[in-house]
Parts: sequence; C-alpha cells; structure tokens
Amino acid sequence: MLDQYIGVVLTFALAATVVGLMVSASMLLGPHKRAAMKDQVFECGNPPSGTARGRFSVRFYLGAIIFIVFDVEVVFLYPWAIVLRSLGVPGLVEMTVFIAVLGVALAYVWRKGALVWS
Amino acid sequence: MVPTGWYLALSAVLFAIGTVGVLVRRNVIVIFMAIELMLNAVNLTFVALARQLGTVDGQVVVFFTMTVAASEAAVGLAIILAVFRNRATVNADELASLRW
Amino acid sequence: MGPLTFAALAAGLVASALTVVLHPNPVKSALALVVTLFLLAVVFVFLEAHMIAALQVIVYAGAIMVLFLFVIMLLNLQDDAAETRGSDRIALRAGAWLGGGVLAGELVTLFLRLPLAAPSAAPEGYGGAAVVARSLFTDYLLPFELTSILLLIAVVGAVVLAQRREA
Amino acid sequence: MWADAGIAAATSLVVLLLVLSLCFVLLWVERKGSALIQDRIGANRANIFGGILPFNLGIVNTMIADPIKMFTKEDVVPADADKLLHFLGPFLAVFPVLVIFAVVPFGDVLVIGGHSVDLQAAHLDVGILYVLAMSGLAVYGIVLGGWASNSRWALLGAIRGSAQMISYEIAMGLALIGTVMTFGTLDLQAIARAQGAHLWGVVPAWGVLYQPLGFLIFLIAGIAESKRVPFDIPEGESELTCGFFTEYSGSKQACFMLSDFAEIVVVSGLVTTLFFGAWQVPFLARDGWHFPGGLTLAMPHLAIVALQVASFILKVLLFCCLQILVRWSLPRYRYDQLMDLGWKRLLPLALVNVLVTGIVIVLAG
Repeated sequence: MLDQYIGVVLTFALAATVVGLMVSASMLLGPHKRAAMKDQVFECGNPPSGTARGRFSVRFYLGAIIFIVFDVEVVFLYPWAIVLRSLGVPGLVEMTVFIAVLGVALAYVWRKGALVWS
Repeated sequence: MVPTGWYLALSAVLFAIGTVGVLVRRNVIVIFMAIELMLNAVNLTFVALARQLGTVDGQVVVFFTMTVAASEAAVGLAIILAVFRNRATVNADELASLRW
Repeated sequence: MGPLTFAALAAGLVASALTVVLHPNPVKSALALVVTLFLLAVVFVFLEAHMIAALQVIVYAGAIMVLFLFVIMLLNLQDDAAETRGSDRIALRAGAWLGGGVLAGELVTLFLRLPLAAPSAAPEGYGGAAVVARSLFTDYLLPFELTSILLLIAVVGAVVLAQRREA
Repeated sequence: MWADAGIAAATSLVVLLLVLSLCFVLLWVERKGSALIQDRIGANRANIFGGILPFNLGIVNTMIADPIKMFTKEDVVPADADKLLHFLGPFLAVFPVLVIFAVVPFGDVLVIGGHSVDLQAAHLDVGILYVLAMSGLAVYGIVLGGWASNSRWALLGAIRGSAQMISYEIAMGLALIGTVMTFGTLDLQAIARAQGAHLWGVVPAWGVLYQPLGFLIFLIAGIAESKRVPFDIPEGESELTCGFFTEYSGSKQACFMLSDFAEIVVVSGLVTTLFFGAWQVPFLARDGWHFPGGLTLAMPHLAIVALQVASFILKVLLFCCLQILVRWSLPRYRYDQLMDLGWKRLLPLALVNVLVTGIVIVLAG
C-alpha cells in the first residue's frame, strides 16, 4: 500500500523545487534598487493612510461556516458513494435523511439572509 | 516497523504541548487552536491503536472527531466574534467576567 | 516506517506544535497548525489510514483552518502585546510548562512500557474508503445520523451568534 | 528496487513537464486567441522568424521572451509586508495545483524492457480525495498573498477570492460524487479503465453519458475555482487593480498567473479523466482496434500507448481552449450573482444529482 505514495513524495519534491526556483527567480536574477516609493503599497498614487488590514463584513465569515458544514457533508458522501451498491436501499434512506437534515440547515441560512451578498 | 507505543508517546507529547498552550496563551483564538491540537493528538492515538488492533473502528471515531471539531470551530469562532463585537478584545484575561 | 522517518516526522510535528503555542503572531500560529495537521496526515498514511489521511487534509487544513485564518484576518489581530511582554505571571507560565512536561513524561513512559506486540500486516484494503465506509454506515449508523443534527445545530448557532442584530 | 524508484521519478518528472508545457502553450493560446476574438493583432514582438511568415505568430514573444522578462524583473516587496508570507503566497498558489496532476493518469500501462510502467505518477486508491485535499490547499496561496502584502486592494481581493473558492469547492466536491457512485471507486486509473467499455458495442461508455449534470456543475465550478472571467471578481481589474497580487512583481506575479493556467490545465485534466474517457480512444483496446461488427486490427504496443497519451493531451487541450473561449466571450459576474450561483443554484442541483444517481444505482441493482 505504502509504495503508492512514492510517486506523491517525488512529485512533491520536484514541484517544490521547481516552484521554489520560479518564485525566487526575481530575487536571484532581478535588479535590486531600493527606493522609498517602491516601499509603499499601491494606492493609485495617493500616499497610503491608516492600516490596510481593516475589518470587513461578517458575511465572509458566515460563508466560511456554511462551507465547513457542507465540506463535512461532502466528506461523508464519498465513502457512502463507494459502498452504496452493497448497502442497497437502506443506505439510500440513511443518506437521504442525512442530506435532508443538512437541507434544513441550508434552508435556514438561506432564509436568514446569510447567503445574500449584495 | 515502528512499535505502536512510539506513536502513542508522540501523541502524548503533542497533547501536552496543546495543554500548555491553553494555559499560557491569552489570545482566545490561539487557545482555541491549542485545543484543536489536543484533539488531533487524541486522533493519532485512535488511529495508532486501530492499526494495532487491525480494525477500522478507531478510524471511524476519527471521522466523528473531525465533524465535532468542525462544528466546534464554527460555533466557537462565532462566539469569539460576538464577544469581540461587544468588548473589542480577544484577550482571555480581559474576558474574565461572566456578565457585563 | 523506519525509525529515522518516524524521528523526522515526530521532530517536525513537535516543532510545528511548539510554534503554534509560542508564536506571538496568530496568523503564523495558525499556519504552524496547518503544518502540524498536514504532518499528522502523513503519519496517518504510515498507519495505513489512507482515507482518514486525505480527510484530515480536506477537513482540517482545507476548511477549519481557513475559518480560523478568516477570523484572525476579520478581527485584524496583530502580534499580541500581552503575549510578547511575558514578564508577568511568570509563576503561572513556569507552572504550566512544568505541568505539561510532567504530563508528557508520565504518559510517554507509560506508553513506551505498554506490552504491545508488533501489529500484524494490515489486511487487504485496510484503511481504504470501502472498509471504513462499511463500518461507518452499518455499525456506526446512529452516530452518523446524529452528526447531521450536530452540524445543523452548529449552523444555526453560528448564524445566530455571528449575524448582527437588526438595529 | 532502484529501477522502480527510477521509473517513479521519471513519471513524476514527465507529469510535471507535461503540466508546465501545457501551461506555456496556453500562454500563447490565451494571448493570440484573445487577439483573434477581439480582432486585434496581439503579441507581435520578438519577431525572430519574421522573414519566413508574412505575419508574426507571437510564439517567441509569448512563450519565451515574456517569461524571461517576467523572471528577471525586480522583486518589489512593500516595506510593511511580511517577507516570509509574501514569499509563501505565490508558492502555495502554484504548488498544490501542480501536484494534483500526480494522480491523473495520462496513459495506460507501458511495457518497456520487462517493466510495466503505470503512466501515472502516483496510483492512489483514494485519488479523488487527494485531488480535493490539494485543491483545498490552494486557498492559502491567495489568503496569504493578500494578507502579507498589507495593502487594501490585496486584502479585499484575497478575502473575495477565498470566499469564492471555498464556495465553489463544495459544488465541485458534490459534482464528483455522482461519478464516484457510477464507477464505485476513488481510483482515477480504475475510472479511466472502466470508461474503455462500450455501450451496446458502439457508444464509448464515457462518464459524461452517466453524469451529464455532474460534468456541467464540475466544469462551471472548476472555472470559478480558477478565478477566471466570468468569475474573476478577486482580481477584477477595474475594481481592485489586481486583487490579491497587486503588490507582487516579477517572478512572484508570474507564479500567480501560472497558477491560473495550471488550474485550467488541472480542471481540463480532471474533466477529461472523469467524464471524457481519460486516455481512452474509442474502440482501441490494449491489443489493438476492436471495431463494432467484429473487425479487429492489431497494433504494436508502443503505437497504442502513444496514441492513448496523444488522445489524453488532445482532449485536455480541447477543454483548455474551451475555458479560454469562455473567458473571452462572457462578461464578468457581479459578486452577489457569483455567490448566488455557487450556493443557491449549483449546490442544490448537485445534491439532487447525487440523490437521483443514488436512486438509479440502487434500483438498477
């Protein structure tokens, strides 16, 4: 079983080397001329004011929560999808109940307006 | 082949690090992360012992631990957000009172 | 897995776990936790828990830690001054490290003394999706269905807590 | 032992080179193709072979000169940026996408010198879960890149982008479940082999016939995942200058752009593997052609393998071009429309698809 992963390890090593070289190419090959203007962040020409890391809408957080819950659902669906044939009708009923309960969750966030992004 | 005891010892060390994190840190989010670390240390125990016994029950339990961790993260971080909205801090020492 | 691989993985795990606990910047802490979780997935692979290893990365690294990072960025948390000061509560800190050390030492000696025979070779397909799934959807059916209720409650709770009350 | 390790290293290298060279081809397709669509000339510098052709194809320009320019530019990092995370951003944007291809089979078995080589870098039993795991990690590239820059545009782009990516990840994951149910495995090579069958002896049993809806959802979600027009809100030029990579220059910026192209290639590779018969050529089996009506035609092993690999690359290229065509044909979605499409259309649709597929499979036995 474990020798399946040799390819993964090798691909990881190769990709890490290639990508690492590509990302640092400018640091290695490019010119290094410091200038005060270059140190600033881009604000369409205005001098930047205040901190850039302000807080933002809680909607993004709500989106992430809903994502987590449905991610877990997806994770449960994969093993089920593989053994569905041997589980038969009971397996289908089990998962229908599971999806129905999470459908209620989706309906709830929908009605609560957590999916409204405008 | 590494004996199962080594895996258990590793998980014990990770669990202890998580415990220390909960005790010494004040940022509630970092405390939360330390708790996740402890949960994962226990997961390692489950998986190692499942391998030792040759059954997959321990792996199924890890499945459920992940679900619990996901729900916990969703609700726990929502609580932190709600508290931050009222108190503008995530420092555990400043959140000592039960009501305000 | 040979002892050397194990030692390397264990060292990486302990180092990243310590970073989670010690780093003053919460973003770096969270990233260190991502590394820890990823390395744990590698350990799971060595323990023949193939599906759990993949799920560990999907759920923990790909979802839960993204949520953590979102919240840290959302609240704009920088290096914690209170964390880095470190001069106060020396007794508590020292006590915590001492206690943690004792806990770890005790458990490690206990576990290393366990009379566990070397595990026999895993049966064919052990830890694969099909085997775990069969157990999950037959023996653990009730917990599985309850999980959906738990997730529903989590969604409701999170939405209620996070949504601003309409003024 | 050493031969096996060498073979594994060689296949990994081939896979990486395959993805990277496809990305480079796409650079050219994208720039000259967009020029064609918009009725302009497009890349016309570095006209080295100008004497031979009456017009400049722009191959040297887009595939050689511009990359060299990008990689030798100055690396400008804002003073307030976090240097380590600023580096990790582009790294994590490209790396996970590239390694996804490790489990995508680009051919059947190649028998050479007594060794049978699986034309796949890593034959994992949990292949599809590995794909999901790695594509989930790509979010970190954007989040870190945007956060480390310490710039308003970058942070806004990063937050928008990551919210978009995680929204469509669910639809993507759900769309593949129908395929997993149909073939009963997570192993991509097994799925590829299963698609070598023929329905009623004439129609190739490709996944899209069983899962047309799954295919559509996966393709749309895949395009959205790669943050391309019409889903390019995170880098919407008119709103956020460049989104999460505003504060990047030189090779780091090139890496963010490379990750765009690599995502196109990966989405196309997965669509091909899961829905369009992977490396299968209709009626071509391991020993030669088997046409309906009993006509068989033997063929040397190497020719068959070459044909299969070529068919895979051709299909992938076709889907890459389709995505580029979509990009240059459609206007940008508004952000709320974008999230609505993910959560309120694709997600319920994918759930229904899963349940219907389940009912059909259970009833069919």
